[in-house]
Amino acid sequence: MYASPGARVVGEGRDSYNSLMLTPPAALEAILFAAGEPVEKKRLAQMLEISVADLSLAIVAFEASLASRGLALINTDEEIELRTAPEAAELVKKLWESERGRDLGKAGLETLAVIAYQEGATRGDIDWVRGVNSSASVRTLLLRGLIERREDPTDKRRARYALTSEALAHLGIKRLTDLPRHAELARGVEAHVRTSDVAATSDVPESAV
Amino acid sequence: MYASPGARVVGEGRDSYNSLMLTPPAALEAILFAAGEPVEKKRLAQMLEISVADLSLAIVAFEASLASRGLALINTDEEIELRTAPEAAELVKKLWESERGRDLGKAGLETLAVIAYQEGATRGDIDWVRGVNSSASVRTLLLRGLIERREDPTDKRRARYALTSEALAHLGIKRLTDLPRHAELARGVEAHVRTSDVAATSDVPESAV
Amino acid sequence: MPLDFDIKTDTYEGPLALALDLIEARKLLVNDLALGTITDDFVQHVRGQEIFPVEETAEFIGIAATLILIKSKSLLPDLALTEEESADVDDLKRRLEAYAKVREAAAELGRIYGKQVMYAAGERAPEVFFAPSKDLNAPALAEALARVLAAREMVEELPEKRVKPMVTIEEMMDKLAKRVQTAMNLSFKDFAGSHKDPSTGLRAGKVGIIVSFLALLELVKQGAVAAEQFDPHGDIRISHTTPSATPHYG
Repeated sequence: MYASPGARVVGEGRDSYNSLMLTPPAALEAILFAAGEPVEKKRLAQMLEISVADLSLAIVAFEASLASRGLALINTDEEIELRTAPEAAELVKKLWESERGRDLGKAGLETLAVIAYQEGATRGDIDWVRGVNSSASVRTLLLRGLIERREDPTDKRRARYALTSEALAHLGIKRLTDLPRHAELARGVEAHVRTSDVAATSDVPESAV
Repeated sequence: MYASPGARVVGEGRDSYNSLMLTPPAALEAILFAAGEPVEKKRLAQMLEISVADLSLAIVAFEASLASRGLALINTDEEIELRTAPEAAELVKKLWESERGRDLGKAGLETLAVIAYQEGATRGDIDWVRGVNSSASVRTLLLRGLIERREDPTDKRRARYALTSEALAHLGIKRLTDLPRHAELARGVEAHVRTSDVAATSDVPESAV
Repeated sequence: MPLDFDIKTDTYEGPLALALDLIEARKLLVNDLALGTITDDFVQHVRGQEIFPVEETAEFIGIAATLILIKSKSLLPDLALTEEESADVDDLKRRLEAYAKVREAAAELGRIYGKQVMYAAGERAPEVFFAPSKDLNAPALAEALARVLAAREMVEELPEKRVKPMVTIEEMMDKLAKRVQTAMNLSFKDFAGSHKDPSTGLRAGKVGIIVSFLALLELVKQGAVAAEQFDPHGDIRISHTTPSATPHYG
């Protein structure tokens, strides 16, 4: 199941963590289970004392080992998180009697859709394509932890938005590319939004949202 | 790895949980993962809609599937619980140490600041003032002993947060009012929190965005 | 005039949603023909809206103006659009196409959201032990809070700043009707030129002309005035059809 990169055992020949006989995927599993929240890939590589490239291989192997099991890995560009598999949703729901309100509403879904299918959308992009001021929707999505703000590397005053691991978990998908009709809709949304960069509207300073 | 008892699929041929294709061991894994505590076998059998005898078989199969992985099953007469494997103990310790040795960062400091200047802030207050979901930050601050949860005297289901005495000592102050610009900043937070009572979010089910 | 399509006026979040609903109700694709077709209903809606969210008014009127431009062009093929106007038309088409995709995407998300939630690991009562950090001190706390509060102030102040005086279609209708009553013959160019820039926040000159044109179209439709264009590039002449009657509008 787990091929060459994992054949080396984590901590092998070192005292690092007690020369334990855990393969990198097993080590990943333990850490993610214990953390109970998304963990940065960078940090994982450090903890496992492996390169980022080896970590990627370990992630692939770990994910493969999760097939037909009760757990699944959510993979964003920076973090991974262990969650219950989407197929287990009905079952796990029984653990908690009361369920959180989960209706996002039309405006919330549209705003989430722009950010989901056009990674790194700005407030200007969202307003431009929806034709309305989206600050209230963006704020609610932030409050619910479904999106997060990231600094634009080229312009620090501009915020770009991205889906969180929590959002993917609520959508029951493991990564953005698993979104329904991903390639097609991303192309439709993105091509148009991108060309709008110059015309981008919204006189609202992004930092304020 | 997984033998006959698991070959039957949980919920097969029934509408019980959406006829999802989870084997009993996989279903066990998801439930135990999400529960985070020991779960009674009786209850598990009910949830999976299988007999106690079938559950025992599923447990055996699940346990076998955990060999050489990062998790382990703790099996008592009445309950079972999923934990990290003993071999991962050092690694998990390392995770917690690195977690506790980290800087609080922007999110952590902001969350702690709201609680410091607004004693007895709720999760909703914190989220509202910061404009983002603060659950991860609150969790970290609790874990690091910087804040503690107190019961709201008027509403027992609502948690209110306050700085611990250790946190005050670390900040070098005897009481909260000794914080820099206390009166001014406390007034500032309060003004925002006051207006947010109706709209307060987080643990309250939100109707729509 | 009743709307041809059942549109609930209070459900509109914005002008693009309205325009797209009107197009989709007619099972059309986003193109000049479709946009020309929905112009009347769109304008009708804008006029029928009594309470407008102030900050969306500019967007509604702006898009109404572009739609009227498209319709005008279809009625008067010789109407030459300026570069800026063509850009507005293209921009509107691109936005509508993109928004159509966004709505499809939103429908897809709505279909799966919350249906198969992947639950997080259960909260284990953690071992709490005191672990402060290097970046934690009293001044850093004060600074963090001041930053948060400053950001909140900005958010809360913003809406007021967006309120701008607007030219309304009704105002233009009134003005045009009065001019028609006092002067039997009036050139469209004269009228549009006499329209003083009401600082709309949009490009007032263009908006003035278009709104005038719209008002003219409306009056023509109601039979209150007759409009003639004698040569392709010439002025549109406006005259009263029934001098004795008071035009009915609005």
